[in-house]
Amino acid sequence: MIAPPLASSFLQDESFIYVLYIVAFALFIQGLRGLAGPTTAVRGNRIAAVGMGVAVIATLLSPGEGNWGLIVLGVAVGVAVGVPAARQVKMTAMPQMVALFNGVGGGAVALISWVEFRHYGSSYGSHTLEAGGIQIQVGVPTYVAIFSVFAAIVGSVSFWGSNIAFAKLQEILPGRPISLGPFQQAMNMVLLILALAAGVALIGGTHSEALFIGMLIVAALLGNAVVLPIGGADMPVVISLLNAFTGLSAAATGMALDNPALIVAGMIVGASGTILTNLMATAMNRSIPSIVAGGFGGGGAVAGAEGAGEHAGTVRSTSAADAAIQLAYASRVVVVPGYGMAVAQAQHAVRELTKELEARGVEVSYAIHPVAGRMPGHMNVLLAEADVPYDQLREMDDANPEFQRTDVSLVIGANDVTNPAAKNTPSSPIYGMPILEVADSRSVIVIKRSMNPGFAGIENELYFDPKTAMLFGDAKSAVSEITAELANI
Amino acid sequence: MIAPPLASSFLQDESFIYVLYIVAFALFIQGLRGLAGPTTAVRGNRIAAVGMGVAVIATLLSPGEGNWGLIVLGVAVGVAVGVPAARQVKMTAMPQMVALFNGVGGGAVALISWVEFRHYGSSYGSHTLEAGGIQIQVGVPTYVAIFSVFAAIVGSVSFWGSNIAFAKLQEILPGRPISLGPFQQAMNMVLLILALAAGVALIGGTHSEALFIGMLIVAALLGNAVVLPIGGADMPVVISLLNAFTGLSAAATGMALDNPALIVAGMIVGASGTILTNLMATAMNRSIPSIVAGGFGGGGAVAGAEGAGEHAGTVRSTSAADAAIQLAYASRVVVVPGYGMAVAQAQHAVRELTKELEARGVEVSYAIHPVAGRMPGHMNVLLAEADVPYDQLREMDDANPEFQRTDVSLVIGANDVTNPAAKNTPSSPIYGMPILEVADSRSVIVIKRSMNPGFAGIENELYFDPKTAMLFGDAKSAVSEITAELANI
Amino acid sequence: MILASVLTTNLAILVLAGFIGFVVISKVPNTLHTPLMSGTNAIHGIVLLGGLLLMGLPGLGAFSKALLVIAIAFGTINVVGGFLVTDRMLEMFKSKPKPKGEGSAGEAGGGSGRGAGGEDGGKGTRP
Amino acid sequence: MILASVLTTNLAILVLAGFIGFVVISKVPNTLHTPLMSGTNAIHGIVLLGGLLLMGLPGLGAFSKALLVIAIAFGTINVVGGFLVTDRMLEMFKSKPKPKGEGSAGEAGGGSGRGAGGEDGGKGTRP
Ligand SMILES: NC(=O)c1ccc[n+]([C@@H]2O[C@H](COP(=O)([O-])OP(=O)(O)OC[C@H]3O[C@@H](n4cnc5c(N)ncnc54)[C@H](OP(=O)(O)O)[C@@H]3O)[C@@H](O)[C@H]2O)c1
Ligand SMILES: NC(=O)c1ccc[n+]([C@@H]2O[C@H](COP(=O)([O-])OP(=O)(O)OC[C@H]3O[C@@H](n4cnc5c(N)ncnc54)[C@H](OP(=O)(O)O)[C@@H]3O)[C@@H](O)[C@H]2O)c1
Repeated sequence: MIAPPLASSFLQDESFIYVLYIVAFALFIQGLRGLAGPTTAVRGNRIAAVGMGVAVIATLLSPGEGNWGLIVLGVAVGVAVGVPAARQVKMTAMPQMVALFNGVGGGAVALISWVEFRHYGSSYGSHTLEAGGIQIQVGVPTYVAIFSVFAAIVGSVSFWGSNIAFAKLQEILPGRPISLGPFQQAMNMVLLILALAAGVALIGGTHSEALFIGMLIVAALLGNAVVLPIGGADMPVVISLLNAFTGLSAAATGMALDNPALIVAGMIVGASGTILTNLMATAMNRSIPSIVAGGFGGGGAVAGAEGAGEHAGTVRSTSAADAAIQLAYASRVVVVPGYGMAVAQAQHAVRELTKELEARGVEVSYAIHPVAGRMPGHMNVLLAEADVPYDQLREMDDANPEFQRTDVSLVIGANDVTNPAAKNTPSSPIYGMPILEVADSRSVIVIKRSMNPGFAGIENELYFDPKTAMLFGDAKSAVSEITAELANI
Repeated sequence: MIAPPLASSFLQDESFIYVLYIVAFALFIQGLRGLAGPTTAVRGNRIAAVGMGVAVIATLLSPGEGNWGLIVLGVAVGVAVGVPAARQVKMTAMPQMVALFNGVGGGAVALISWVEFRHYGSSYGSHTLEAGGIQIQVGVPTYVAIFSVFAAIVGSVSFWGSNIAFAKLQEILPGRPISLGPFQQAMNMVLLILALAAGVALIGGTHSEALFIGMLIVAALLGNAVVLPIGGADMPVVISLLNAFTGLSAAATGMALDNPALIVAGMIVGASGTILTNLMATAMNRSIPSIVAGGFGGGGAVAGAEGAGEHAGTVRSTSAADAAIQLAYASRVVVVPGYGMAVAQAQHAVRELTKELEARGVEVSYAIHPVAGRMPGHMNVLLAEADVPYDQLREMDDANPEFQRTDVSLVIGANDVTNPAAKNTPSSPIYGMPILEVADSRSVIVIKRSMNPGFAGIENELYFDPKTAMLFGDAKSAVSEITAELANI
Repeated sequence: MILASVLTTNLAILVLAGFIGFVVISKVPNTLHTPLMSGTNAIHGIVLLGGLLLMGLPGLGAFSKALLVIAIAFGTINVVGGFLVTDRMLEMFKSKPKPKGEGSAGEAGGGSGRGAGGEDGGKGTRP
Repeated sequence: MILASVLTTNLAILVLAGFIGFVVISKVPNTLHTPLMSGTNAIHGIVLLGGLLLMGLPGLGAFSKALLVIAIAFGTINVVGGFLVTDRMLEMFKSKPKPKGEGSAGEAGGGSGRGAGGEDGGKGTRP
């Protein structure tokens, strides 16, 4: 009797592999905890990455692993695509990048389920035979089929939904809602019921690959049908929701494959993603059901054209030269950035301007509304990219009391987050949202291109306030002009 | 072929029982989350209690459960002892009650391990036989023996340690450290090694009940030897530590018995108890190792006798009548309660006094230091018992800025938590602890019995401050006297 | 594909439960430390289950049975006492209607009786 | 005494993991939402493991193998891209040494290249 080679027998020992999986998911959890804190986030992300490495190694050590050439091929393709994409994406294009990465994750889940079906599908729908008090299980346990089919449907929805979200944000598709109108809801329902019916039939034992593919296609249509009618501005919430979906589908795959790392990693993403989606939605005064039901969140420009005519007040317009003088002689300036700054990629120009002002002894800070821009943290990421010192950034609650002793609030492409209607007009769609109280400062300069409204599609009384001056123009060029004018003072 | 009675077959189905256990531990976790928030704590505790009910029911449904009469007997005795004890204990005696409940939990763990040993012990130390590549496991898996023996040792330590803690706090034993001096550490080491050696022998297959009992006894001695040298004032930290120990031993019992409810419940207590112990220790500027190593935390009065003579300043003493006048004409009074108020059970008298003051239009609030008293939250519990409105309580960080606009700070049996040495004297043992800045208020009245120091055994410069007046006496009678004098004003 | 053994899956459960304990407690306000200690103390009374399970073993000797009765009694004390006392403690944090007739007479050592009484009174009248 | 089946133990693990997800995220500052979404997105790239495991099945057809190669590539993109992009985002939150020669010329569409450059610069000089 010859002992098997120690290394391989020990390494391929199933308990050892299971323990590696435990180590891996402990690292994921530790990483996630890190990601939740500002000082620990970088390390948290890296810890989670190490966990992923451990999980992959454990899997490759599993007994019976094979087809190494194909594995290397798949991984190589993935690295070749993923690394450059991640390295080169612009910070402002982050949301669509996350959507894309999320989509391929969902796609992987769906494909894995498909292969499971090709391999085990003929034993789906097995039954427990009982004979003389002894129970005999024949074929694959029903729950495996259930989890696998669930993963297929959700993975396919997530893949297609994420791709649509990507296309909208990348402006491959128009950002405005594309909807069937009143039939939309009914159609979504029909698609969902079709997908579920196909799933039940498969679980029940119908071994037809055509049916499985049909189910994937119906789920794909559902993913399209759900995301297409949603406006571009709601996309971050949708992406977060699809992220949670992909997590859940990964957990289901783990249940089907009896793999603890998949179960834990998928489920923590599913759970945390659900919470995160909720936090994002409430931060912008929206509810998840109303977002998924479509409407509202897209037609800013359209709705605005109507709204703009209604107001009776007058608007004071200013020039870059005047704005430069006003800023140069202020002792305290607060910059209020918004979506327009992101669109115009004006963050570097803004940083130049504030450096110039600081050189002249002006005290500068930035007031960041939690939902300024189109994703939480959007402004922080952009300003950090432009090297704005962290200690100049003020969260809303810290910024508001300071407006009273501010000479000039410089609002750059922000609109809704400064709209007093959120406080004063109960009928306003944004009523109740906390805002940055720029009207408390001694004077306000607003940089935007027109009188068009922002995301919420409503007009902003602030622009009719006598202390407000509008500087019309693209954020980046307007800010650069001010900087140029400053040199002449 | 007759189908078995549906109800019993379904209820005793092992998956069903396991699912009940999952429900139970989910309730525990939900309960623990509730306990962590002030508004949800009551509900959290009740949710956990429901979880316990579910776990017990699941266990009683387990196949093979028997000896119902004995089970009822044990539960009845437990209820008969536990309910009255919990209902009648005074709030000030809480720490020792928790110690007692913790102790019996540890005792139960040790007894369970003992029965496991009596039943399975002959198969401990089994080996994996390998024949022709096939592995055959004979007897109980080694890990079961390891977890069972671990539970026995830790449970026994926890039982005896908790009982000593109880006896010290209840003043059955003297609160001061009882120590072997320099030999203490060595003896603890020897006891620990003996217990571990016995455990290893048992796991290795030595089937001797005498050895098992010997191990329990050595562990019991260890529990005594560790806790006896610790001063009474450190007891809350020790009890929290023993609480975590009992949790870990329960988790080990769960590993040995393959019971998920035990594993999860024990482990969350073990983990949260460890964190909690740490929080408590740091809140009072102590470290767990230094507490367990004994010393420092007990001889307040003794150490104080030396310290009291050193100071050259003069102390101003006042009378209840003068204090009453000072308080009656103040517009804002802050009460600073401390350990002395708890010892004197003066909370109701204090509440009477402040009601009287409020009736005269004086604005009263309470400043609560996080480690005032002898356990975190001690003051809150006592003042709540005396019906002090929650909105009059100020945590330290909120209280400190308000002392400046306070006319009289009334310090009742508090000492260390007001000691400016924590800010000014780097050599002081409490240096670095945040304090209540009573010296910022316009005048200070301190009620205590003597010039003896408090827990840390150091003198307090505050008493030599010209704006401070000392009212010597037992807290309860002194406060009642002031209230009586108020009636004459 | 089935990797699980009883030991390893239970280890996974143990690790996850440990994380939950750590994470939940890392954000508890100071004043809740004592009720929390008391509440978690009640939870580890779950060892009661161990006593109940072992009672089902075939062929237990009389002495083993006696040990188990004590273990069950201990576990029950831990559970029942722990939850009750935590509940009492926490009830005190709530605002209560002022008990009638509470004069300065009600100070002394009768604190325990009054505490319990106040709790019940509170329960009765809280909305 | 052995109650566990594969399904039920995995259910226990699923429930515990769900709690961990909930509890950890309930206390995240607003500004970290985007990196957090991105980081968790990378974590669910764990599905890669499913593709790797199935590659070990005996008797896979060519079409199944092709599907798995795509699945592995997709999973790898999700993992690698997700972690990298999160890292880049988070690096931006740190204070960095001011890049030399950053004039007003460096504004326009070159934002992406500069972003990455800034990150590397930061890495090199951080203590
Ligand atoms: N942060 C999030 O997570 C998130 C996600 C989804 C939705 N939202 C919602 O988005 C809104 C954010 O508020 P916000 O104040 O940042 O943005 P906003 O209300 O959408 O307003 C942006 C403004 O920027 C101007 N603008 C657009 N392009 C510009 C350019 N190139 N140069 C200069 N200005 C330009 C637009 O006016 P012109 O057209 O006249 O230039 C517009 O009024 C909130 O309603 C929020 O609820 C937020
Ligand atoms: N809260 C916790 O979790 C905890 C746990 C363990 C230790 N500790 C430590 O305990 C200390 C707590 O500070 P503290 O200011 O509350 O208390 P302290 O510093 O211990 O002082 C208590 C004072 O009360 C007086 N006193 C005792 N019995 C009295 C009575 N019947 N009537 C009137 N006065 C009486 C004592 O002086 P006389 O003898 O002159 O009357 C003593 O100076 C801190 O050092 C803390 O680190 C806290």
